[in-house]
Amino acid sequence: MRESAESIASAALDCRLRKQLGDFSLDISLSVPSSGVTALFGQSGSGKTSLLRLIAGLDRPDEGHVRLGSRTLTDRAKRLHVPIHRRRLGVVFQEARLFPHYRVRGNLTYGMAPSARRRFDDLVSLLGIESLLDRLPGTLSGGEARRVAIGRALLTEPELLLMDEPLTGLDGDRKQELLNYLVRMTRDIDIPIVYVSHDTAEIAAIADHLALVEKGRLIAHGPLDDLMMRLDLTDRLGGFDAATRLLARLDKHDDHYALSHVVLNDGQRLKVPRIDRPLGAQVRLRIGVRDVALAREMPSGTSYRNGLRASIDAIEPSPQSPSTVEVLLRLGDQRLRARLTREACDEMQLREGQSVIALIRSVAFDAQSR
Amino acid sequence: MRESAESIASAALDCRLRKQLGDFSLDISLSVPSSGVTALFGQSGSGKTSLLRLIAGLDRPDEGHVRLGSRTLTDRAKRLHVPIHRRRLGVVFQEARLFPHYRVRGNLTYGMAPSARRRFDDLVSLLGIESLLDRLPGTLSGGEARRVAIGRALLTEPELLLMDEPLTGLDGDRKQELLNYLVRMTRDIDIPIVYVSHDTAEIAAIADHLALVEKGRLIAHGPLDDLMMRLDLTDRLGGFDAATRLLARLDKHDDHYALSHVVLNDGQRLKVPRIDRPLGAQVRLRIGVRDVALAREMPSGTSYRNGLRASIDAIEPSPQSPSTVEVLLRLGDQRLRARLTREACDEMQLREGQSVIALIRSVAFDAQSR
Amino acid sequence: MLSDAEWQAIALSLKIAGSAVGWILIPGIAVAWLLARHEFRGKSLLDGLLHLPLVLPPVVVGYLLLLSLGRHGWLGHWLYQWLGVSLPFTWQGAAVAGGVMAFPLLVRAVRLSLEAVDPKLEAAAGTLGANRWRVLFTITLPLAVPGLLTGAVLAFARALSEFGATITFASNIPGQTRTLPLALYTLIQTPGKESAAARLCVLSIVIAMLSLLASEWLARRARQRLQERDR
Amino acid sequence: MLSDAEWQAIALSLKIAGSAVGWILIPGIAVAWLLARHEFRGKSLLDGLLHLPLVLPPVVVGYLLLLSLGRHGWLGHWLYQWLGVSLPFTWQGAAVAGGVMAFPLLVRAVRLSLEAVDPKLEAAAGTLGANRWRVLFTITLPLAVPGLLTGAVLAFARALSEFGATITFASNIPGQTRTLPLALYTLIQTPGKESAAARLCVLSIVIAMLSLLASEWLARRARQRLQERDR
Amino acid sequence: ADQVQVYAAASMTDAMNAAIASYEKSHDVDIVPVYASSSTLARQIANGAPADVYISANEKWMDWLEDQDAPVSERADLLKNRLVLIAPKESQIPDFTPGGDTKIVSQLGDDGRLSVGETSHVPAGIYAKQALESIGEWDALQPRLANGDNVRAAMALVERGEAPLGIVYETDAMASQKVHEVGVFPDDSHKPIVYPLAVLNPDPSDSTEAFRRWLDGDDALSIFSKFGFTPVDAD
Ligand SMILES: Nc1ncnc2c1ncn2[C@@H]1O[C@H](COP(=O)(O)OP(=O)(O)OP(=O)(O)O)[C@@H](O)[C@H]1O
Ligand SMILES: Nc1ncnc2c1ncn2[C@@H]1O[C@H](COP(=O)(O)OP(=O)(O)OP(=O)(O)O)[C@@H](O)[C@H]1O
Ligand SMILES: [Mg+2]
Ligand SMILES: [Mg+2]
Repeated sequence: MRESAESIASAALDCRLRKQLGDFSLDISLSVPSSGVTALFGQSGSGKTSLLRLIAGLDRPDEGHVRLGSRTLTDRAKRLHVPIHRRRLGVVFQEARLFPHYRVRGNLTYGMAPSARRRFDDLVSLLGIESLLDRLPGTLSGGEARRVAIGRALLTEPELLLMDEPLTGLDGDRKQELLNYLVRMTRDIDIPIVYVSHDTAEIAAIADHLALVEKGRLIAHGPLDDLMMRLDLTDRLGGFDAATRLLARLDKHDDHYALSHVVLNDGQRLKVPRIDRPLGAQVRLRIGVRDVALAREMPSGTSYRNGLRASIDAIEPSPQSPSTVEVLLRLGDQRLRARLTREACDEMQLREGQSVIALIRSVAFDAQSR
Repeated sequence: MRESAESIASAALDCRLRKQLGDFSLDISLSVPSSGVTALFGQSGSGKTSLLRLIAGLDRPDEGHVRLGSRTLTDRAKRLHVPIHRRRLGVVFQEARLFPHYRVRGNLTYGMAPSARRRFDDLVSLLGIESLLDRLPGTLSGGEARRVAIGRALLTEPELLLMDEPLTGLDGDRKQELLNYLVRMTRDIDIPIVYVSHDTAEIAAIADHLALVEKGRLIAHGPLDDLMMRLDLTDRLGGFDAATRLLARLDKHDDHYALSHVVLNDGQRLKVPRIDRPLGAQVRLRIGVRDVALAREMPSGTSYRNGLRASIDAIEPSPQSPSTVEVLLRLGDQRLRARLTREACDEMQLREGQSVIALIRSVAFDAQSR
Repeated sequence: MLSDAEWQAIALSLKIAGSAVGWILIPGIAVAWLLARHEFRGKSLLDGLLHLPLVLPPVVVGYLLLLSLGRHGWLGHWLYQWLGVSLPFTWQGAAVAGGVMAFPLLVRAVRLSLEAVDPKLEAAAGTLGANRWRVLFTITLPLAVPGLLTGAVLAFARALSEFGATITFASNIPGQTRTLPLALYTLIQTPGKESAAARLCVLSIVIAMLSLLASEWLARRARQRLQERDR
Repeated sequence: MLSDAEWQAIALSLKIAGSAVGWILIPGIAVAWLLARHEFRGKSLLDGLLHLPLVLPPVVVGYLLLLSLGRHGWLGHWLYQWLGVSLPFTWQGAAVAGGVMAFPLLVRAVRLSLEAVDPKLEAAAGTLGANRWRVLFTITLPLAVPGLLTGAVLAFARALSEFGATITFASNIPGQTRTLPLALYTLIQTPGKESAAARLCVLSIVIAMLSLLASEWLARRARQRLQERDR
Repeated sequence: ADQVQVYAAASMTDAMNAAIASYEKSHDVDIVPVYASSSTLARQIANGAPADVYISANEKWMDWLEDQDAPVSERADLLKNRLVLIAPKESQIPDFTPGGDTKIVSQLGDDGRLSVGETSHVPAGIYAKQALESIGEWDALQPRLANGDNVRAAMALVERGEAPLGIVYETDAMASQKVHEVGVFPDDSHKPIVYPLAVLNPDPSDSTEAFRRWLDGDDALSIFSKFGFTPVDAD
């Protein structure tokens, strides 16, 4: 099984790229580990698509290089530019870009690797496009077209997947299933994915790494969990929905209540909605900063199932909202973030170093945990 | 000021439409009140876009009619079909559809009503496209193009706005601003909006009414708050992120802590992050079902600022997840939904009719409240 | 460098080819639009009729023109009686002949481009309140510029080189209807005038090249404006 | 109903026009693709050269063909010496003449359509591992079908009506190179043969109409496949 | 100055231009020559072309014009021409007189063609057919003909060496540097090659009358002779 963020393999994709596009200048160096999902996150117009295009070879940089594993794909200095079709990349464009003259099946098989043939049926049913196979793209709905585009890219068995907001326009369930599929895929086939999204929930669900882009520059880059703890980035990381993740081990299944018990590495336990993984499996739990309440001691007679003893590492005003503070908690060697109103913080007289109970409702855990 | 869902004005848009598209058949009757946002929600391929197209006059129905106020736009029986350009509708398509040969400014002014001219600058800066005005659409980023498309439709001063997933591909902040703008606009100009979205948060933030579409049929339709209380729809309404809304009156601003105090109509009080509205204003607070914890009595020494006394109307198993139950609460004449684990519910021995405290964290309130 | 007669032939050719393109431009675009965007009865027939000048030998077309537009022709008779216009044997007649021969080329190219214009954009313009004329003039035609240019340059070249129909309908009258190709013909008919013929030949080529370059330049500009990010 | 000579002329015309389109189709598409999708030195020159047959009077083109492809021409000499091929006075020669005259029309139409193919789709095909040839044959050309059809039908019509270059280069030999237009021309030059000429005229028109209808039908089918939701 | 429009057969282009240049030097008049094939000119005149004078390359089209009730007046035969057999300049074919012992077909080689004007309507072709018939070579040569659109086209094939032999007017043969005359067809092997002239303006101007008269005169005829024409009344 694949290990978590800690065990970052050597960089699979390594690029340093400079390009001037009109008034916009892109200047980014990025290394992406050889497996797992790297999310590109940034405002509209910050240069995410431009970066993907340079990596894919759809544009030539003014300067810089792109390397994938041991292959050099682009090197301006050496005047090297491997043509797109020999880069073995899968690209999901921001728009669907289906071939209008091929049926859906033809679109899917256009670049299909022979080895992917056995996955075809599964993928098609996962995407929910079985009944569309003989349709021409002109009549597909927006979301249907997107799904075909995703399937088309996945079936090429690429060495790197570049996905530009692939799941926009899909409904919640389908999105969830596809996210799970992608995660499973990165785990099974071990290819890196560079994933552009504006949706922090989506990113939290899928990404191991995060690259934060602003105005054509990389302003932060690293394991998602680390960046999620950085208050200075709260604003940029979607503020309201910020979340942190805890690593835990599956300890017990409670079939009666359909819950699973997990153990953090400091020994504390949590109850979460049932996770269908074998006992002993490592899981990552996404916990929204808003979903963590603090108490001096475990209250009784409430619906709270989970209280974690933690110590306060830091208390900082939210850069985003004058009414709240962000509290950084430490549980063993893991960290957790909570958001309180300033008033509550004052009334509870919270101080750095204090020990508190972090209250987390069982229902607050996304099923997205893995 | 506009009243809430209760005071539905006479139907502004009234349509009954039947259309066969290949194997897909659409058969929907829909009435949309004369102001406020009606969200169209449904899986990918359920027929949302097809419905909008029929309303806009881009397709002709096999049968049925479309009426807008006193104007009949389509009537199959009378062989009436007002051409698109005379319908006075604003349409934001699922794709941007900018005119590639006009600059951004030209796209924006193409259909601009003279009366909208004074709004031009404001809208442009709200959309963050000031610096793009002289660019040709070919070079815009995905999100930039979307924003121009939204601006273009808004500037026509239509009598009905049809928006097909307008905010996909936009980052959180921008999305938020635009949502606020749309809400303000419906309040100020009183035009109805039909709004397609897959994002429940977006819908909760903007919609007054909800129309649930499935396989070409309308399976539920009504004020958003009512539908949000219906457990049978939980699954379809995005499950995990379901939310209900409370109506309250702004009572006090706490400048020190940047909080606002609001009063529910049963007299109970809540503290929420500051809302920039005059005292006495009606506000609607969106509360995620996951954000409501229950307690027998108000716990002390916690970060909870808000405890509302409520009585349990009903407890039902979640259709969606075996580990949780949904608890319907009553506060005066309002209703609130909470989600608990089944285990917590059993341990607390909750019963219908019981009185409990609903714990709601101040930080859980979306700034989207109005 | 050039003789008076040559200059005259050049000026005349330009005038005639220019007028030819001029008078067919609007009807050509209109017909192309009709064919590209509408279904109606007799569409195939209209389409077929349009192509006649392309299919028939030019001399036959010229003869048919003479029969219909000549002073004794049914249409020419009418034109002469009511408007005092007589086309045969005049430069206007040559322009008519050139235009008729060039018409199918213009229509075809414009139609091809019109059909390539994305109807989604036209629909979008409709939702913005543009009626079909505004859509035509602000969306469809501007986006069909490459086809308009191609059509115009093909038509101009065809009119410039028009010979058979012109000599039959408008005759070969110096200063009136003796265009470059007719002058060239006259020379070529005469043994021993090869070098003079070659001069005219080169002249024709130069003029055509210039008009071609101009159209390419315009087309390139038009295309560059529409450039998207994938080239 | 039709005389033997007429049948012969029809069959010959079809054979010659068909061959003419046949031999220029591939080069025409290749050149159109070069012009539409590549930048290279001498592009304008190539573009200009291509248009010569359109710009020059056909008789001149025929004469130039004679100079180059005749048995004593620089190319014709070589052809004859090495391949034993002699083009003048043969139907093959007529097909060459027809093809040369039709070439610019084919190229122009195809190019116009190729330029309208969305390069984004080509890029997408590239990311799916298709090399430029696969892209060309699976994406670009299929999407340019309307232009290919238009180009082919224009070329066919032009070759079918070709007269000046054919008679100059391939002469007017019954059963060999006397195509419909040549036969028609012969009749029209003879006093009193107007009705026979009219018959041939109608025949030409019928053939052209049929080829046109066929191409329209094919184009319509191609377009219907691509139909999006906005018409 | 007055204008006189002269519609003349294309084969007269050179000679006519020279004649006009000479005439205009001594007369204040603008002679406008219009050249095309005789048939084209005849049709145009029948359809109201503003021709003052028409010179046809054969009698048929003049006859036809009269049949069309065109105002043909003062018709007269102006010039004569002769029919010659030509070969490329560098040709090895020896001179011979057609109709003699040497057969034309024997000089064509295995696959050579005899280049002529289209024998059904191009005047030179019609005369060539008559001549070949009268010397008894028509049947042998008919499948070996290359029919040109006009005399010039027929000659071009010979000039370029595509055809080893061709039949053209003497005037054409004289004008070209690239062919040589192999032999002249006997005058009696074909109808006389005459260029009839007529005034077509029912109300001819003085200038027209004057020019028409001049054309008949010695000055004009001497110019035409230089180009290989023979005056009709020369013999
Ligand atoms: N050819 C060009 N000329 C000028 N500006 C350009 C050009 N191409 C791109 N840009 C600008 O570069 C910026 C980055 O574009 P890019 O498409 O990479 O953004 P993005 O991060 O993908 O945004 P989005 O989330 O909206 O898709 C945009 O502001 C865009 O307008
Ligand atoms: N011409 C057609 N022929 C066959 N099926 C069609 C046609 N047009 C639309 N459909 C089908 O009708 C269904 C509804 O399409 P529609 O675009 O309205 O979906 P939607 O609700 O907007 O979905 P999305 O959220 O993915 O945009 C889709 O399944 C689509 O494939
Ligand atoms: Mg982008
Ligand atoms: Mg849709």
